[in-house]
Amino acid sequence: MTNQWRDLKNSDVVLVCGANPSENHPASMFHINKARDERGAKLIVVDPRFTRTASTAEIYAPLRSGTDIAFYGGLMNYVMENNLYHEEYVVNFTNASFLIDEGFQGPVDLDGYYSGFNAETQSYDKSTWAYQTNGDGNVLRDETLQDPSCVYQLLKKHYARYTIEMVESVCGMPRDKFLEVAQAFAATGAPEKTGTIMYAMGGTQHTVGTQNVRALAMVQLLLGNTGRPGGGVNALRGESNVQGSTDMAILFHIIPAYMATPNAAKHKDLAEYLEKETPSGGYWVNKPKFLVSLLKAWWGESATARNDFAFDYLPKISGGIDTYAWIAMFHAINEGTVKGLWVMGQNPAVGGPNARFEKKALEKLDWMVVQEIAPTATTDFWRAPDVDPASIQTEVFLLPAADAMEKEGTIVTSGRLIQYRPKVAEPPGQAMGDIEMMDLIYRDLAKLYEAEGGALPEAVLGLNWSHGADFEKICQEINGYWTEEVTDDDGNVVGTAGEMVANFTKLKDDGSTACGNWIYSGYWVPADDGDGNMVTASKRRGQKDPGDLGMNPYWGFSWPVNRRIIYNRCSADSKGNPWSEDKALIWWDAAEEKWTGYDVPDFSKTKGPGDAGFNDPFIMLPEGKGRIFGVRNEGPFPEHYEPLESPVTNALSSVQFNPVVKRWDVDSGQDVGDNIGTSDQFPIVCSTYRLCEHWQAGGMSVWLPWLAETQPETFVEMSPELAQEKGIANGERVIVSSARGEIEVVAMVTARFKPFAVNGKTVHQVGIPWHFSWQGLAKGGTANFLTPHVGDGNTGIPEYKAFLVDVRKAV
Amino acid sequence: MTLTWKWELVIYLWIAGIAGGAFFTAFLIDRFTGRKHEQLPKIAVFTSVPLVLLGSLLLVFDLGEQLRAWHLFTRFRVSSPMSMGSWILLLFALNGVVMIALWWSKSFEPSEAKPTVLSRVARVIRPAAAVVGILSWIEFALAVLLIAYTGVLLSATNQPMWSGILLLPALFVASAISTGMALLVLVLRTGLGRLLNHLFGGKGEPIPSETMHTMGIASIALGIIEIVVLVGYIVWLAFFSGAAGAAAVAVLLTGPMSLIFWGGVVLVGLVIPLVLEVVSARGKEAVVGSVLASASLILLGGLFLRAAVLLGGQMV
Amino acid sequence: MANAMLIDESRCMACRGCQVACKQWNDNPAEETHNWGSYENPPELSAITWTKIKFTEKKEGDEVKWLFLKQGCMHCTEASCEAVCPTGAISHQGQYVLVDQEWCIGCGYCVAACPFDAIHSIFESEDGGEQKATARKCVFCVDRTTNDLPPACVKTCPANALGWGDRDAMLAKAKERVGVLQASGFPKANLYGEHELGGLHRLYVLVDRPSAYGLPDAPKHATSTVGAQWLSGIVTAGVVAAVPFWLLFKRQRAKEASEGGEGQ
Amino acid sequence: MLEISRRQFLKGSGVSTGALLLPPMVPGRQEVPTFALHKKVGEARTICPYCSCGCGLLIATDSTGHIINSEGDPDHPNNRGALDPKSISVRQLSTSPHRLSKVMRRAPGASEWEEMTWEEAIPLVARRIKDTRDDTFQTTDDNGVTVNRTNGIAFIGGAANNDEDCYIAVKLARALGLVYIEHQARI
Repeated sequence: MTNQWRDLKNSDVVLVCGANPSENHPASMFHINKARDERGAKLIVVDPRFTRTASTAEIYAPLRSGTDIAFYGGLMNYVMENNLYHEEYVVNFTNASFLIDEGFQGPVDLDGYYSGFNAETQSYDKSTWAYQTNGDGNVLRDETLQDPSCVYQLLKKHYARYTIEMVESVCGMPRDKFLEVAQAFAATGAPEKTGTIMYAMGGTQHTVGTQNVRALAMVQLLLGNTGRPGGGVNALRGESNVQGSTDMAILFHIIPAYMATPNAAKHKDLAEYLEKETPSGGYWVNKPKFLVSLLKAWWGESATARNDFAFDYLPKISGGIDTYAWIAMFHAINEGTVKGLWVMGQNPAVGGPNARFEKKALEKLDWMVVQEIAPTATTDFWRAPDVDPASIQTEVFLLPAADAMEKEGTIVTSGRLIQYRPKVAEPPGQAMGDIEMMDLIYRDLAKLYEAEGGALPEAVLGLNWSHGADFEKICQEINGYWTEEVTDDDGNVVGTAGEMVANFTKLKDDGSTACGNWIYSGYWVPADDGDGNMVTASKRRGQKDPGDLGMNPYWGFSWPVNRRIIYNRCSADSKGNPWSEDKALIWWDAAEEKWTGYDVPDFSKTKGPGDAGFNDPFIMLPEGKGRIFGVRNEGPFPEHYEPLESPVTNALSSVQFNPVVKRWDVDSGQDVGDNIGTSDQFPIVCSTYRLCEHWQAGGMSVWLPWLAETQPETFVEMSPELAQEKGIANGERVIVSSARGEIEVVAMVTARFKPFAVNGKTVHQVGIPWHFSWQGLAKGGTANFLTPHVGDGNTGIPEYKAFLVDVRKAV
Repeated sequence: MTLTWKWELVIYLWIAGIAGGAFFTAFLIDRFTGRKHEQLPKIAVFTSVPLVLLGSLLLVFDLGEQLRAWHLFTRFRVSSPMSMGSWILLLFALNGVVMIALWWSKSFEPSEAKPTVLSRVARVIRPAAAVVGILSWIEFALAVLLIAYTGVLLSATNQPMWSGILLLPALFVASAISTGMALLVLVLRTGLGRLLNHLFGGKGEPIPSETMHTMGIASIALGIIEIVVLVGYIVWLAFFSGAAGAAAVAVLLTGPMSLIFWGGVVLVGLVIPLVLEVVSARGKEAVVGSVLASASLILLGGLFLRAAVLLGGQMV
Repeated sequence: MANAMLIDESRCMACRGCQVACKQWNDNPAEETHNWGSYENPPELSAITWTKIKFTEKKEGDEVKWLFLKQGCMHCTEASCEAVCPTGAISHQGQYVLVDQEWCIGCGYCVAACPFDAIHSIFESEDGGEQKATARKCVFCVDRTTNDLPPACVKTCPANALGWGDRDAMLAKAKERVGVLQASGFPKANLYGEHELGGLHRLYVLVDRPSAYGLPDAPKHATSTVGAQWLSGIVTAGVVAAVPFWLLFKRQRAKEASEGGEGQ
Repeated sequence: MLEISRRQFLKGSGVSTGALLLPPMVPGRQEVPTFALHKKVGEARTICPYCSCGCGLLIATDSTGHIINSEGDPDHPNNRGALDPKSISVRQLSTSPHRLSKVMRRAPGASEWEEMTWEEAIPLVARRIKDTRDDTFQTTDDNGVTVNRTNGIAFIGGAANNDEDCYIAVKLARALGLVYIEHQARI
């Protein structure tokens, strides 16, 4: 989320598309309802099914799964056709005025492709997707937005095809519904209005997931909604700390705080890494400080300038998502490359795509270590109902873990708000915190390497493990500290060895600072709680809310540097004044000659009107402008492609699905394999989703009687029309099948599902919650037995939200 | 759905009705025939009091807190048919016991030589036997209240099949009298009546066959009355009680209770006995087997009626 | 001053936080359920489920409406359960209708009498069977609310659909909300509970007719016709039943008399 | 064994069937007597472990540290005391009899778990990690670039873990040379 949950109350229009806040983020409705009560805000829900969120919405518009880009494209087209965009914002704060390379061509010219496509590698040469620059390297601009090469004109041309009729026929969204939505949301283009877009996995879990999000972010730039109270691009993060776990980089491609994992092809040493990864402009110019501080934190004394601060101890990757990301990783497990799997609170046998495949891959492991709080289909995969334990040679260690109440830690909300959790209850039996058990494992490993040597023992033995399982010390390391006494140019001591740094602006690239995660820097140092008490920043409980905008700056700590709304320079106009009084967040105080207001400016505090870059609010980007034209693997503007499995052909071009996605075909044609279905066999679109009453792959909910009582088992929701076609009655048991497998579930026949009229064809859609397995008090067929092994073209996120199935009555 | 009231209550309502109905019938026959059947009320009391006690036991058994049953008799709550019913039940049984005691004392012939405890008791209470006539009027009133209560209990609720339908108490009363008389017929026809008669110093003289014949005719009349009330009740439910009433009718006629209703209430409880009785009444001498069969079936039918209405009413 | 609960069903999103919060505070165990083709579960209120959301789907032309009703004891001013309770264990304590758990005998009469199916006395035992116990229902978290804490369900509502406070204030708020709804596309919006059964202490803001939600449009007091019911029973006994007896046995007596006369 | 009996189901509730029992009352009272709270509301404050709204929780525990009450923190600006059904159920999350409470190992081919102590399990785990790491460690790639990695071990982490758990996990995994590191954010 660019904004905060509480900021939803400042919104004039809340567009929920690809999310279901009433069910999956219920507390957000508290703030949305506040906006509705206090500002007369409208709630719009765009979703394939009529959800509990839709039930209270002012407008509900149905949309066929996998057609978000067609919808957003239509919305942008509507906004531009009717000149409803926020002109001052678009001209000044986005790259709409930038001129693009003359060689650039798009789907309009190339029938669905952008210039530079290489059919053999299924990838693009992106050299024409670039800004035009003059001799000095400065980007050429046309602030009148009239130049045919400028981003705005290219955008207009690109989305001119996304007419209302096209939206209606591709998305299956009735014309009047689309217009209702478009009118309501486009109204936020008025300078004094803001609208927010809330999305979640409904947006991202597609082969075009990244471009779905790009599309809605572009809408927000066009309407001038980003960086402002009540606006923003708001990803409703799926788990209590998926923001934090991502910040901490439990992902192959990054190391903590969003720095790229060293890649053998690009970064043979530290110098090359820093050269290639440090941009010429924007805040990332400080990357060397962040990386060196991270290396210092990890390898301490062993990390010196002489050994590149132990840069070589960091493993390097040789490839991208098609080599390492989730789906690829399970292929590596399946083929035996990965022999040991270490699992911390994960349940791939329920949560992974094509879960039968992933479950079967687990059988190939030599060993598996699982840190878990309750039995799951993964911990006990070797005795699932359909397998013979004797045939599985995997050795499994099950380490009982303390749950969230039973250990100390911090977690991060979707709004980047870091909050401290004390230990408030005792763990059961032998269970202990994950830190404690990993500490035990490390100590034993160190003992073994000390005694026996082995592969690169220095990386293990040299690891700075002085914190052990001491929570306080770990937090200090993440926050960052001085490794030695440092003085400034005047000889004043700015930091002493071991003292925590105040924030990341203090970090150095010479080894004098260590910091485990630069964006968290400041989270563990004492800070004012608004009442004059100095309290560890993440533990603060100050109630004051200057400006009454829900920023609550004295509550917890929001990374970076306690900033509540990022890109908040956009909350003031091109002169530095608030767009409107009631949404004044930060502004240029001419008298004081600095930025001031109710939030920490996401901007150089003293950069005033007339200074270069005064209207460059997006400080993490070298050009400082919001990217309406933004390069991704499929192209700079999102283009509609059908899901990999779709019942219809692409109405916009002859390119059926995202041309850059990798298609896996291991064991295809076999019972368990990378099978892809066709609409003649599997004519029905299916989505998986979550219920308010359960959680993710179930480990934290299916064993809880109160929750099992409310939602006891898996079901499939379908329209009465489909049920009639298939002779299915409500409450009956049915079989849902896909090319990957089939599951038996309860049929829920409901008018909340309606067949879509797509291009004159009737397309049925069904939906299945995915929490369940054979484990738990609440149980049932595992929806992910049906989902395909295919991921987004940029991130590899599986296409859980649009795939093909068939439904029949169980006998 | 969860049934709060199950078979205990079904049987309880059934036998409470029988008990009240039996005394009601016996008392009226005696009175209407100019006290020519004094043994009938005695037989009725003797059979109904144990029934009522058995019913009370079932009622207590059905309570969530059985040991607190005495709480019922610490309050007299006119608004609560169950409170009223508890009192009626208690008084009916007590009064019945007193009546039995007095009748017994009257007929007790103590051995002059050896006064026993029993004979002393008999001698002490015998003077009070004069009021037994008044007590039987009271017992009659209690019997009327008792059989009405079984219906009122259900209708003072909010279950669509029961609530506020004036014909439900009527139906239960009709059925109670019908089953009560059926029990009497059974008792009389099986010789049990004579046995009971002996207990009170009677000679075991049989009930005149004319009376038995008239009782057969009365039973036909009661059967017809019950059918009329039942039809009225169903019509009332179906057409004048909204959607919930219609749903209740569906439960009875086509739903989970349909077998009990059509098979048990209508066929077993009403149609077959009526046919048997009509056939039997045409002959000069009643066919004993046929009379016994129809009486038994009427009794069973009463049980089915309670079951259909009590259980079905909780299914709407 | 009587308090009441305000339930704005136009805001309820059926997350069922209230349903579980009630169990949590009151230490009520879960029921074993199965999916019966609905999100709704347990299917009905029970002795261990004191509040729950009832889900109703309704088609209006091309649009579908999903109506949610937070069910539970209404704490009626004219409480049927209280009236029919044979032992007086159910009583008003101010606006609260409470069951004295030490005095209740578990007869189940209140269960049948409640117009809202809000009170129950059957428990599932550990082996899956059923057992009867004292009657239980929503108590408006009386231990919380008499200690200045809101009821558990009200406190937990993330949609802000629930309120607790002075009944007059809640009524005023409800009426204002109904006005807003009527003016914004919900012509059928109405307030339920102001006058029903002498005034309920659960007040509902509904966007459709009460019966569309599964509420009785005109809830009825269980004993409102009890006098007539008694009369019906007695009259039936007296007139309908006794008349044939009188006719038949009078005739028999007369016949006997005449036959006797002839015979002598 | 895998079927859940009714008994287990109720037991999992972590509460007795004895619901709030009210003391004897005088019927028909106009004034409401004050009833004693039947349990502590709770003073311990924490954050909900389910969705990413970061709502505040109030937790009360008994003398053994087991949760007896869980409800919303009224002072928390994100939820002001409100909670959804999952958040309220953290009590059962913590006290569930189905929680894993023993260290266990499943031997290859075995059909049951065997219980063990931490002291027994950790050396075995460390041994497997070390052996696999050492066996599969790559110092350089085909081009002679130092890569110092192992493809033999994969780590998948949870998104419900604390920041510090995740940090320690990543630090340890990277130090061991792991490149297959993924978690919920990817799926």
